[in-house]
Amino acid sequence: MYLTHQPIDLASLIAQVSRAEHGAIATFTGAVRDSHAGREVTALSYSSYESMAEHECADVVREAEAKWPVRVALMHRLGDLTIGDVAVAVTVASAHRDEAFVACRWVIDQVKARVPIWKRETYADGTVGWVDPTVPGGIVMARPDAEASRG
Amino acid sequence: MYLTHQPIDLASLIAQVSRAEHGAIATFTGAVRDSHAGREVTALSYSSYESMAEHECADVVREAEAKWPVRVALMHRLGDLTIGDVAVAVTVASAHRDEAFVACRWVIDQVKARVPIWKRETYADGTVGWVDPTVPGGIVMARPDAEASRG
Amino acid sequence: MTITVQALLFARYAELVGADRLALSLPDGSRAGDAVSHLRAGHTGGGLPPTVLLAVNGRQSSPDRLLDDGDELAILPPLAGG
Amino acid sequence: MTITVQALLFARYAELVGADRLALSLPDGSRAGDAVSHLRAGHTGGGLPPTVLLAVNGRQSSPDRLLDDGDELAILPPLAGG
Repeated sequence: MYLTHQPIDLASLIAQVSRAEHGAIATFTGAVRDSHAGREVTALSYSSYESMAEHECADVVREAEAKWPVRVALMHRLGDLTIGDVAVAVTVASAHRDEAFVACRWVIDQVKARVPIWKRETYADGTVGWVDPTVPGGIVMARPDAEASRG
Repeated sequence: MYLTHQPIDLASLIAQVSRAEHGAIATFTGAVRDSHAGREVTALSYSSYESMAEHECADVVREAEAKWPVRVALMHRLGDLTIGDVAVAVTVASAHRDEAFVACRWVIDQVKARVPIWKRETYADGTVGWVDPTVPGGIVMARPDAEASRG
Repeated sequence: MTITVQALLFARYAELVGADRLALSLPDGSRAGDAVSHLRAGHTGGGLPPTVLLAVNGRQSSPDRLLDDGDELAILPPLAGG
Repeated sequence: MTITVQALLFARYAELVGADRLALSLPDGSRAGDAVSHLRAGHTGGGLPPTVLLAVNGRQSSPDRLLDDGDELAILPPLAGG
């Protein structure tokens, strides 16, 4: 299971990969920021195509463990988050730090590129946007009527 | 204070650098491995020229925070450690993951290159070695008489 | 002969279409891209962009992928995880 | 005129020399490298390698660094932190 609706416990992810033969652990955590593209963010919600996302996360972890002599733990949170909450955590243990850093960076990049997860931001002015890295500005505003019907 | 004789608390290091404007935190922890250069390690002790080491750690942190838009926390443990104990932890918070990864890697490399800390390993056969990255094999065996006098 | 495909919509596309799941009846031999064109030609799917990311039965697929009766076709907005 | 310098020894070098602190009396105008040569020429410092890492008053220094009376000269084994 790589997706959770609960807060992510970094210590338990680290414990999951640590072995006596591992001297190096590289970790990445992505947290909810208070601003995006110049807008003040007040709330954030992640949704996912969960069955596909679980498959993709498992593939990413397996591929990383095949490419480097590492053990990888990965967790992505879904649902409603507040500023400062950890949205994603990657932990990579290895005998040496080179592979730990390289694999950790590769895993988070792959997660962002391959795992079907979407981010819906609420701004201080009450408007709502969908994060979309493919458009200039990185946000597509939600339709007010859709927003009203959602609430 | 960058040196401690107590166990390193990763969560408190992360809390030290986290800010609402930081989306990315990269962390490195180095732990005591159960083997080194083919020898089974059973115990390990770190010593330091502490006043100089504190200065060097402070310089490394300040230089990293000048080179990149990041906040850095750093802690190195001294004294007697057992297998799996965290010996060093680096935590770097930034708005984006590129700088977090690059700065985290830079800090741990600088710590290893500049901070006066030494590692004394005890092996399963009762012998003792000083870790020395400048010699082939990476270990200079301690003199048995010195060892006896130490105990 | 026709096949029935379950179209899944997510995030902004679910908002655009006003549904997160639609049953589509398509001619036998339809491909994933044909299903999206069919949806886009209708009232509800008019707002979908010209190119979308597709997955069939939970695995990313090209628009050329032949559809079978009962397939689950996911239409994915640009990914924004992490 | 002579100066007195506190030599600090660490880890393997403290083991080699059998002490972690020695007071050295040196001629005025001595440099950090001279202090190490002086120590190496004596009984206790004979095991020190030909090149060592040096710090004067807590900051890394070259062997050319002029010493003042009361300076603290640290003789550092190869670093092994992290």
